[in-house]
Amino acid sequence: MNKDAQMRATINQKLIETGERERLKELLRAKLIECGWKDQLKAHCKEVIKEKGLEHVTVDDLVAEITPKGRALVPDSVKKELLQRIRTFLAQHASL
Amino acid sequence: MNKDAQMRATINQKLIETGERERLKELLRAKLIECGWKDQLKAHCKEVIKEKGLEHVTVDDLVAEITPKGRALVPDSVKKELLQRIRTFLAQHASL
Amino acid sequence: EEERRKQEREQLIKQLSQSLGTELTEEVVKESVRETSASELKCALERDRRARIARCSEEVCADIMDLFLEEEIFQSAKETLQELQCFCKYLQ
Repeated sequence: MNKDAQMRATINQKLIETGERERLKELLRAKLIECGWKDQLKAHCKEVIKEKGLEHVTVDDLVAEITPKGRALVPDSVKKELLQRIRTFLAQHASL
Repeated sequence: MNKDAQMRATINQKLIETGERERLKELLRAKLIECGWKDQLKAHCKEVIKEKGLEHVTVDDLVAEITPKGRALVPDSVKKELLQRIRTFLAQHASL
Repeated sequence: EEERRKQEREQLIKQLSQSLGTELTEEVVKESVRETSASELKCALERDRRARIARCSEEVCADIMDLFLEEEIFQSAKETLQELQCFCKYLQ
């Protein structure tokens, strides 16, 4: 395992052990609801279902259709905030 | 011990006892910083680290690589000034 | 005789000064080279560590985001589809 992979493993382990990973997911969930991402995604789902017909669409089809838009709709501010939280967490856990 | 060696030993003792040896070294260190020698050394260290790769270089490797350049880079003016200080000291201790 | 002794003494002082100068220079050069090498290597290692942490933080962040979005998108798709299917059945 190279040094980067080793460090990523250590960071992930620390995030899980301390419960920070779960807290980060909670933060993301809250932020994405707050910024309207969840509503936009739901509206997009409905459009796709309407377009393809309720009878002819599966969950997997729907996921494949909405994933690119879902990813693109995440605001940069949310991505930045997540990265900042991780950086702060790592700075507080200087043992790395 | 011949006369020269005896004289040398006495002078060394005087230099240490009076603290002049340390002062001379301090002067030399200060002059080497002032003339940019130390910065050149640092730059050369960086080059060697880059060239050999951080993973493959030790302090001993660096010392071996940069010592010859370190010696060669000492300006003549600094050497002359040091020599002058030593001569003055020796002349002042004429009883030697 | 006095002059000869004076010259001898001056010659000796000259020689001693030179050898002392060389000795002190060599000592200071060696000490400085070792000190600089150690501190430069330490700095380089620290810079490397910081860069690695920054790089890996970004990668871990992207991984967390990816996995999270995967789960959320799947949930959203499943819920919306179920909701519409229920509504349709209700209408029928």
